[in-house]
Amino acid sequence: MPKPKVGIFSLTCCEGCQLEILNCEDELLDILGAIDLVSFGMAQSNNLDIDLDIAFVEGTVVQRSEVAILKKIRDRSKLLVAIGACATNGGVAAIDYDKDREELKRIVYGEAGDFIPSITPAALHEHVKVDFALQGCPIEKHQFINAIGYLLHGDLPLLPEYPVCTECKRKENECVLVQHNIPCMGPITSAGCDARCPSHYLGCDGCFGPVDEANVAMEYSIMKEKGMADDEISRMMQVFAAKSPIIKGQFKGD
Amino acid sequence: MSSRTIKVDHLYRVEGHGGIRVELDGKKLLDVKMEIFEGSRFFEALIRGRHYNDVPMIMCRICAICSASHRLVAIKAVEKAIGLEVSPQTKRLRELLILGEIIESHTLHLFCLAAPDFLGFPGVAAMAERHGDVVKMGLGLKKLGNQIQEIIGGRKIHQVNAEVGGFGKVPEEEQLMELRRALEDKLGDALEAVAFIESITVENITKSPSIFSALTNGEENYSYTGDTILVSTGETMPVEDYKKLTNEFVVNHSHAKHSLYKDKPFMVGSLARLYLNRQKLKGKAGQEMKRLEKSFDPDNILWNNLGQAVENLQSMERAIEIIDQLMGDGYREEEIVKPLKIKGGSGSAGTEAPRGTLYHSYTIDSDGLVTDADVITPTAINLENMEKDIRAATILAIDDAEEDLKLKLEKVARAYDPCISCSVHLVDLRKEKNSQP
Amino acid sequence: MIDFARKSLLDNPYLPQQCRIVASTPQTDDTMLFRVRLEDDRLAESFSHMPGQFVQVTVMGSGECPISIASSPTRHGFIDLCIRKAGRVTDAFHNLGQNALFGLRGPYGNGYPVEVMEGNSLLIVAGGIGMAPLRSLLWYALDHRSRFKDVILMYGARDQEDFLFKGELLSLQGRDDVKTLLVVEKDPDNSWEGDVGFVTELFDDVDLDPETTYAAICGPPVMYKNVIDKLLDCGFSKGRILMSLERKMKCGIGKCMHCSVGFKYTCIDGPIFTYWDAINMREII
Amino acid sequence: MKIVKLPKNKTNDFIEHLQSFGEVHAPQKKGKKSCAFQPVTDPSKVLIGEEGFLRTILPLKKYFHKPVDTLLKFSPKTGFEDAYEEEGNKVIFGVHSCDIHAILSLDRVFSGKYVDTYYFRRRKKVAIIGISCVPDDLCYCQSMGTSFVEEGFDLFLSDVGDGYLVKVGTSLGDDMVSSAGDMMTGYGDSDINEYKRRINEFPSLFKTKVDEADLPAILDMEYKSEIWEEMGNRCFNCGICSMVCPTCFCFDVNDEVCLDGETGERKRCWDSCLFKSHAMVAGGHNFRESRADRFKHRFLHKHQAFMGDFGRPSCVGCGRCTQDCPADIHFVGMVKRIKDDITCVHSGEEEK
Ligand SMILES: Cc1cc2nc3c(=O)[nH]c(=O)nc-3n(C[C@H](O)[C@H](O)[C@H](O)COP(=O)(O)OP(=O)(O)OC[C@H]3O[C@@H](n4cnc5c(N)ncnc54)[C@H](O)[C@@H]3O)c2cc1C
Ligand code: SF4
Ligand code: SF4
Ligand code: SF4
Repeated sequence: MPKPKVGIFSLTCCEGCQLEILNCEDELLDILGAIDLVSFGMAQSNNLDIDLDIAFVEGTVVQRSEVAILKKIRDRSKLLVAIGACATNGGVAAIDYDKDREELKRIVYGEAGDFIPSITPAALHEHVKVDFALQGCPIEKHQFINAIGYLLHGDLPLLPEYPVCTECKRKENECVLVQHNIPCMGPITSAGCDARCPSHYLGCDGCFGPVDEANVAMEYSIMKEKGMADDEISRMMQVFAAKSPIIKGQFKGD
Repeated sequence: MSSRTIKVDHLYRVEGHGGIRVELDGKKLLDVKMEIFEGSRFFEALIRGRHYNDVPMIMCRICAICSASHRLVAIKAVEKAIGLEVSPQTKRLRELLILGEIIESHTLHLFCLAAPDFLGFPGVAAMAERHGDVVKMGLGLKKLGNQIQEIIGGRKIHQVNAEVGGFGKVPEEEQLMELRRALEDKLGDALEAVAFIESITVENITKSPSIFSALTNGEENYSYTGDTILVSTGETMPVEDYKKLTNEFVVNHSHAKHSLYKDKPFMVGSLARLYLNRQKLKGKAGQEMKRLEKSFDPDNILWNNLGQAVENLQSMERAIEIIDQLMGDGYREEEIVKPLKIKGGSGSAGTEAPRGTLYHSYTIDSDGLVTDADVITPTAINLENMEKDIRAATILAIDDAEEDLKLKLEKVARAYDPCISCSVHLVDLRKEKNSQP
Repeated sequence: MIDFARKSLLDNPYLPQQCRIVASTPQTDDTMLFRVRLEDDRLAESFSHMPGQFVQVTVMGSGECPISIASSPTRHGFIDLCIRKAGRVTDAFHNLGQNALFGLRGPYGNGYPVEVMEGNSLLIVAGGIGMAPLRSLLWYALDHRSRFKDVILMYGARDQEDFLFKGELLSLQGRDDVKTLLVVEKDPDNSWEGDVGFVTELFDDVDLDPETTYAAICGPPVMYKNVIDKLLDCGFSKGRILMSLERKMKCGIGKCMHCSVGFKYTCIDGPIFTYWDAINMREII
Repeated sequence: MKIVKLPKNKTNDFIEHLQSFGEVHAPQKKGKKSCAFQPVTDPSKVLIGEEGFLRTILPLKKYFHKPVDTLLKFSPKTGFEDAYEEEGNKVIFGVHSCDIHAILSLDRVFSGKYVDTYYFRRRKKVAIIGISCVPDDLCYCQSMGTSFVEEGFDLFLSDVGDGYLVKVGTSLGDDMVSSAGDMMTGYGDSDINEYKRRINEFPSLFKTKVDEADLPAILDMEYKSEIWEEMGNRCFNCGICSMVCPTCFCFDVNDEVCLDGETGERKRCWDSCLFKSHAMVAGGHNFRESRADRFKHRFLHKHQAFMGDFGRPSCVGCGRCTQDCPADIHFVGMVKRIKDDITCVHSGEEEK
């Protein structure tokens, strides 16, 4: 069987998800051996515009030119995998997604920045069909490696469908929320990070995005019980996935 | 020969999206542009109205490769703004985290991004087929840097553990000792890495002198933190006055602002740090630098690569030293310190990120919310200097075949280890275009 | 207390045996009948099961899932599996190809209580893929024909394209020791020679003695309800109605809990339940 | 039954002595306020009894039924291989009565017609040394009939003030005390009196009491109660109650494939019946679609279904689920509401 042709692409973001791929130091050579990496702008110059079996795309769409780039990638790929919070939910770039772009631009660049193009930040699925998504800000190396294994085998990757709490408890962590009243997004955030934040006595920031069926309303009321003000809760919940419908539902009523 | 344009549409093997454009009329150089087309995320705008505790979490997402620097300098600026003092142990752990980032970032750049240029490969994958051992060695060092970031910061990228006031959980003593052993183990490789980079970067393709700037902490050791800005023209200034140095302005071909010091481009990064602080190098790194002193050529931007290799060695030695100091001073569990009462204020801080000096500055109100923010990144600072060097390289190589010339220009740009995600963000509101003092 | 010296503590019930696909016959667009044989000849020959039991089938890397044994224990040396593409494992199974190896463990589940059923008449009511486990019972009864009074088969499929074991079942219509009633729900191009309608309508064509008949049903959830109503109307006792249930399964041996319904596990207490069990346990249908 | 006495000042020596029977694990500090069974390197760090009740974050099940366990290795070339890795002997010291009952309950689940080898190969290697305890506000083992144990331990230590009366449960336990030399002493009248006094006083120490009598039938009648909807709205389906419960054992099994795309491992990990995926089958049909249904399922499994299977509820009253629930669901309060206060079940406030 010929090796699958793979491309790794980046729209606007910190490029952490690509970097996390390069962070597979021990596995990198094996990965490169298993796939035919025809495009990876961060790591090589001989990038080809040919049809792909799998495209991994990180980043948020924030300018019109990126919509076109993304559509092109979609057209030439059998499978499009969104990687990271930016690509799946908009990420930090979409924190203020509902604010006027021109105004933000003015704050940042002043009058001189008028020429800078900007559209409402969007996750990939808002512009093209996404076949699969790896969560996280950034993605986790083990999930990426597993995903490659599954894809090579011909299946879609398997990801946990439960929240961070499950991982947190499997690690036998003391619950920061229950025992220390630290606001924690663990109960409504998708697992996958091995409960990094709670393992350091910090509340989960929610970088893996809301878990399927997240009980956001309950999280809200528990945070209130723990003494947080409405605007604090609202800020806390709208960092990595402000645009996801389940979070939006709590704040924007749709 | 009439007018022509030499374009590197997409500069690969760098972090972010940018290109190079050179306009020529015969042998006359008309214009050089580093084009940056990374989208803008308006960080300085979206951080407004957020609590200062969110600042590190959000601002570190400016860039992944130097997320530790962004995170820590944001923390430091916030702490200055709210008047919070952290423990000496916290400061040491923070320095250790930065060193992890320097090691990771430098070795990634040297082995995976820059080296293929000099050995004639399109990328690290192709290079690995012929130079498997070198690539493995480089990846081993890179992993060590990541190991430090993982242990101190709780994650290789966007470290969760470093917060305003300290660390969520200080690493276990045993983890630090394990790190120490790993560092000792790899010192030999770090030395070899210097020799390897030395063997591939020699030719001076720019011959263009620069002004350099870096931070200093007034201490004896070669450091990446400090509150004083040094400039190679002899001036010094406190970090709070960073705007006098950077003077950012917007140019039309770039979503990143540019900087000029007294109307001249200047450079930050490894080469700048070595130029200004290399006498402080100790240990094996010091010996290596002495050995290399004869060939030290600050006019040759490719020396930035060799400089990174030296800094990598230095960082590993320094990391061992810090671990020893931590253990010697009675290492203990510490809680995050919190201000008793938040008084509003402004704070600016700088740090030496792998690519050069990075400045963050925040104004925080008495509710703890950010009202104003400013970030100046090394790549943005370097853009003018990069254009200057590309100009110089073009002139020297004007007779080369177009492909050779392009490769040279790419080598120059890549030697800056540009980090384009970083460079894109706000310019100061209060400054108008081209309004230099 | 557990006797830790027990030898069975060391036999790994999760370890699949290598098994080979020896033949495959397409049934519908997404369903294929596979004839498989355990690689180890000794195991292949000694493998025995009860009609209604299932095996856990593994496609390496894709996972494991329960599949009913569609062949009768009276036929030795091979196992028939009728598999519909429904997800990860079943899709992968279809992609395996002729002669491929896969993993198999079992048989599991209680199966039909054939000893109790013998001496009675047998009514088999199947819908769609539900024919798979019942095919095993059907051939068991036909191969031991003398042990049963009447044998009646009612099978309904959505349309001809969805009709399983078509040749085999049609040929049964020629036999007089089994009453074979086959229907399709839809026949748009009028090419179906038999009846068109629902299985429940077939009850008008048969005489059932509820006192001496066992009814075995398997099919989609909607079918159960209607068929059971019919049977109750006929006067069947709840204990004489046997249903084969489907639940999510991971282990097949009563440990993982995915198939639990009330205090029963579908995998070891079932998948064959009487209607009485079913109404006695909440949420079963 | 053989009974000897271990003076308290010899406890650390005895723990040290136990190391010769296997790696000793005992409750020690984990995090800032909690404790967990962990390997003992310094017996003085072992937390037992005196500081009040110490409920470990995870129960003993983690030793036999691992949070994540590799069952098989597979490769197209070599087929399937058992991936079990032999483990050394362990002595688990300081196990409370409820947790021992929980292990007995898991023993039953994992044996039966099919024996779970992974569980029992580990289980065989572990010696259990129980210890008496003083209940806290959340303990209700007394109500669940698990406040005393007659079996399931090699040794059981009961506090009698200046020492422990050590009940010897197995021949291995006998070896442990016999080889302990003069660490063990005989016991006298005052010890017997103190033992009896404590036993008699014990029931009065419980602040939380529930009456499980006839709960299965009542639960059946309350199958359509509003309480399930209410709890379903509250619950995060975060899985914590299942993870920390000493008698929850659900697991999920999945294959992981290596980078060669063909070899790999079959892994199982702790699962929870509160997850949406738990009863969902191919094609998306879910036998327990709503969170309320799933919440009810867990509760009923603990207090009703398990009765049908094993003649007793599976809940041992350890209080972990109530303590750790981030949605503040009070499971004992639930039993009470359903059992005692009929009017409360159909409408009204949650009592907590
Ligand atoms: C006792 C029994 C007998 C069965 N007999 C047959 C048969 O003869 N032919 C046939 O085509 N199908 C049969 N099924 C259904 C078959 O098991 C499912 O279609 C199959 O599990 C789907 O797995 P998948 O990996 O393809 O789908 P996915 O949706 O990817 O499922 C993933 C995993 O979930 C579990 N799972 C999902 N759906 C079911 C389900 N319906 N039942 C049990 N576990 C499930 C399995 O462990 C499966 O591997 C039977 C089910 C049971 C319980
Ligand atoms: S700390 Fe957070 S993630 Fe962990 S169990 Fe508690 S609520 Fe869940
Ligand atoms: S705990 Fe939450 S914020 Fe932290 S790494 Fe995990 S998902 Fe991200
Ligand atoms: S249900 Fe709750 S109280 Fe009962 S044994 Fe489980 S965790 Fe303990």
